[in-house]
Amino acid sequence: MSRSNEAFWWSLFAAGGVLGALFIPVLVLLTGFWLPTADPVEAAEHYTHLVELLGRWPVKILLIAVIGLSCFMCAHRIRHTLMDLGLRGHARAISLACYGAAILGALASVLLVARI
Amino acid sequence: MNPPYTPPPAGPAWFLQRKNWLLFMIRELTSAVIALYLVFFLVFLARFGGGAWVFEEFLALLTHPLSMAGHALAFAAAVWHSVSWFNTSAQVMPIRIGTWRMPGVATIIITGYAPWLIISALVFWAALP
Amino acid sequence: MAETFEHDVVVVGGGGAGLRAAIAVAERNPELSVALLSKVYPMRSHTVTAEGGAAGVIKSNDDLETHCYDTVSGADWLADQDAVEILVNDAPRQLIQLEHWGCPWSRERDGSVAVRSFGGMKNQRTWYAADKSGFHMLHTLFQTTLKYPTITRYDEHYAAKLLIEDGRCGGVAALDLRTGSMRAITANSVILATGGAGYVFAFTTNGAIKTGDGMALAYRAGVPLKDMEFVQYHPTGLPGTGILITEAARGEGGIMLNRHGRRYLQDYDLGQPLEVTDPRHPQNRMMELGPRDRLSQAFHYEREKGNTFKMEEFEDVDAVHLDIRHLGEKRIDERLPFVRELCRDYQGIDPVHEPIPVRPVVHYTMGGIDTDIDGRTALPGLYAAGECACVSVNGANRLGSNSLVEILVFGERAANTATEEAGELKRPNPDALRTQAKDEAKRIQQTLLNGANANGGVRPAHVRNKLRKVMEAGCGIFRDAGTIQTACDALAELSEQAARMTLDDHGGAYNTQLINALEITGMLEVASAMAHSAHARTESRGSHQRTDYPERDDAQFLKHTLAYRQEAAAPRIDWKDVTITRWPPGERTYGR
Amino acid sequence: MAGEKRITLEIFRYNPEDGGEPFFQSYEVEYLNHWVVLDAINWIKDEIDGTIAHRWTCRMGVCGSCGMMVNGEPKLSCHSLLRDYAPGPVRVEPLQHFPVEKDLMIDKSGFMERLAEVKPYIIRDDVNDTGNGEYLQTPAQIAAYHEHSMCINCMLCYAGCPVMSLEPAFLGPAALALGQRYNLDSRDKGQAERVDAMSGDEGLWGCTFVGECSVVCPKHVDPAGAIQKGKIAAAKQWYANFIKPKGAKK
Repeated sequence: MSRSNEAFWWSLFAAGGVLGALFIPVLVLLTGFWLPTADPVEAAEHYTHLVELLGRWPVKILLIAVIGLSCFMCAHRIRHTLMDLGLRGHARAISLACYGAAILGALASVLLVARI
Repeated sequence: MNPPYTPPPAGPAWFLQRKNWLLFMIRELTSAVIALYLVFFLVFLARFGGGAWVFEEFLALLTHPLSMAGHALAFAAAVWHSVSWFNTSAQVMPIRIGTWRMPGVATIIITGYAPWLIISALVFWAALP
Repeated sequence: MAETFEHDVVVVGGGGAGLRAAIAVAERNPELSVALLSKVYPMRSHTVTAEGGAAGVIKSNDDLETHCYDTVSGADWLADQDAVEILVNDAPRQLIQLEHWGCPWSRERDGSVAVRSFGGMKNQRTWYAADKSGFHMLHTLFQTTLKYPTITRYDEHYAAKLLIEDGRCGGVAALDLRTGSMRAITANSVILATGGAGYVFAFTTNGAIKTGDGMALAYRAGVPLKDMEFVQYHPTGLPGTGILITEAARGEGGIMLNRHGRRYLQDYDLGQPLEVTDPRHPQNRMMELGPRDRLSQAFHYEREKGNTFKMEEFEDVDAVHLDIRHLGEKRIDERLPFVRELCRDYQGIDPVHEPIPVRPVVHYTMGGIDTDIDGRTALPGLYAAGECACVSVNGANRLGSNSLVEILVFGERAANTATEEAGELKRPNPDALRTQAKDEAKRIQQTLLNGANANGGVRPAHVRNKLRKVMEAGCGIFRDAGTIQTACDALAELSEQAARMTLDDHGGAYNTQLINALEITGMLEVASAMAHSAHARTESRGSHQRTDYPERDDAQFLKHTLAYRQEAAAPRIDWKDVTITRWPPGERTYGR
Repeated sequence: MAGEKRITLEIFRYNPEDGGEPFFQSYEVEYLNHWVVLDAINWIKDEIDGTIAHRWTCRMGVCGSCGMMVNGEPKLSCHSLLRDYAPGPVRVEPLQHFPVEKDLMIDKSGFMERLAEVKPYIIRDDVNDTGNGEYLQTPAQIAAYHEHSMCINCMLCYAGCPVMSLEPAFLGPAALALGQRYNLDSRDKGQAERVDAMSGDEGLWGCTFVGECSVVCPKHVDPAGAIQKGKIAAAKQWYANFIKPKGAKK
């Protein structure tokens, strides 16, 4: 098989892998622990601050890149893992499902971030 | 004469055969946890876009121990991903100056751990009011 | 039985010489089909272990004349000087060709090829790839053969017999190791490139495959073996394993020390030592950069004087020290990383911090199948190149780094001759060749496989081990009529035992014990040629040192020995003049 | 041979000619302190059981013949000190992921074909023109590929790579590293010719970067690193072709 489109998916995976490695741990801390446990009085303040922060285009683009590309990182790995776990016979369906989900996730991130 | 002997195929639990294969499989499976977190994060964004009230209600839900446990798992998976990703940087993109090759540990710190810490701090700093 | 495969040229041996030959045929005439046959996969060939480098004049401060003189004097004037000139003149082109094919030669800062000092050479001219020169050369050559669709490889095929019909060689009968079936690989020309026979000695740098198979094939076919008494002891092998510590260690400045820490080589007419901190150290053709025969002989004298030390862990063998500590870790890692790796893994020492214990070890057979300068043997259709051949460029003592160019120069040269003559000679009748292969299969079946020897009770390994000890004892660094005669008698006795070898394995598939047994019968032939040639040469020259005849005797022995096999008798020794062109025999001086 | 200590070797046996199933055969060996696993096998073959089939030649870790599974790990048996396995037993098996021809002999033919597939030689027009001297190549340019040129084809990496059993058509670590070694060589102009063979699903993209090949490699070739570098190069090539399709050469 020659020059498959794997190169394309892999490049999205690699980019998502880098961004995910750099950003996701701190995002988990923020969304999972820091924001929920903040003082309720401060929470309103946080919200306005975050709205302002996410209102900036560079921040929007960065966030979309992190979330969207991380979707592709996960999709790529899940696809390969499923095949490695014995589902090679369904390679096509798995690819469609994984990358399809990643495309939806990436689109959702664009829409959701854009409307903030 | 019989054909060459071919050992039986390993089966789906092949990764249990060697320690490094198991570590590899754990690394790959972190992506499933991260994927779930990404779904959560999209919900988070949707709620956030829904206005201050909606968002605060949502945050209140997140104080539930189940949420905390889920996030703890997500954090572990994300850190595992980060560590395993950065640790390969010296192999994938070695830094060379002439014939000198930067030692692996230094490469990993410079291209991986240092930016990771700085970015994490920056994100915190930016997110703080 | 005996499938037949037809080719135009068959190359036996997949080491440096064989691969170079196969490429040469494929390039010179893409119409010809080449069979490349080897008892191992080509990249396992012994060329892979060569460390130091290959000599070729490339720098402006060097010249061909000096390389010739170094080689001729190093050979103690027993080299054929026309062959030496061919070697030296063609060496640079061959090494550049190898560079073009991808060999990662070490470089100067400007990107040109770097050269280092080697023993017995007046100038720096040894091209090197750190200290894995042979490894890189072999893999470069092997990988390059993959370019040529006309080369068909027969991996893991053991050449059991030359097929000869109408007075010419027309192929080989080869055992396919995988199945044990005999195949007739026929061709108009057969090139032997099977390497040396160092494994007939007990303590050797040579791998287990260097059993002199090609020499035995030719010898049995009536082709004489030339200068077989000249066996090179490399002065620096690891005491337990015989693993080679390259001469490049001394080329880079390593020094030899005896038990008392004295640089003992100064006591053996090899010049006076310079301090290792002196920028002029090491000096070419002096002290540690003397030729291998002289250094190995110096060890022998040191041992007699009690200046060596014993190594308890290796059955109290004697050793001296090779010290490279002063080179420093950085230079050792850059120039001699393999030496460091080998010392750590197999000797348990780090040469950055400790001197390396070493002792002389059998390394190279200068002698071999008698060929002319174009690779032809006495048998039409049969050619030879590399260590299995004796062209001869190495005479009584080979200079380090000449063999890696010899395999290139004469590998190509033999191939060119074989290519030209493949078209001229009439192909022998294939049926006759197939019948011969079938007969050989039958012979092996009847003598070794079917249990006819079941009562013989001689384990092949025992014959082999005894043979190797006999050669070490009788034909070592120093010999005399007595030790050689003892060896000859023991070899005769061993030949009788070998006729009664009994195998455990009577199968076909990968019967490696059978291959070992076949190798052993060949080793006995080769060893016998060595011992009887040594017996006939009653003088001392180069690596052949007779304590009963300590002087060189040009009047009688400025001649090659030719050993002809005789059925059920000692070989007949004949003589052949040495070709002298521009360098009349003179005193062999080093350190002056 | 009088040894100092004893150890038991459990050797994998399979003979295609006797129709039987594989089994393990135990041999007790007296060994000397400096013996490696290969020494013990050779001693057994010489003195006890000549039917054992195994490959070896150099006994110094550079010919690449003697790879085996030693206690489940892919190892050069000439490089594995017996005393490190004391008190034993030592289990010796043929390299994993290969068909077994006999005892410790694996079928190498598939590997040899893979090597040829990546075109492991310098590709350029003037390769046989030696008249103008050597191609210049600075030490820094050598450093770019040198580690990947140290492969001895021992195939331990194939035994360490799980993809070899999951996807038997995979080109595998050593072959891909070799192709990449030439791609990274400043003298070579053959990257475009090699990309077809190397970047298929059975090539670079078959690798999931388990990384075990580089761990078990006795010569620090780092095939895993070579393959990832190859993926980056192949991805760049893909985008280049996407932007400038067909016939466009860089």
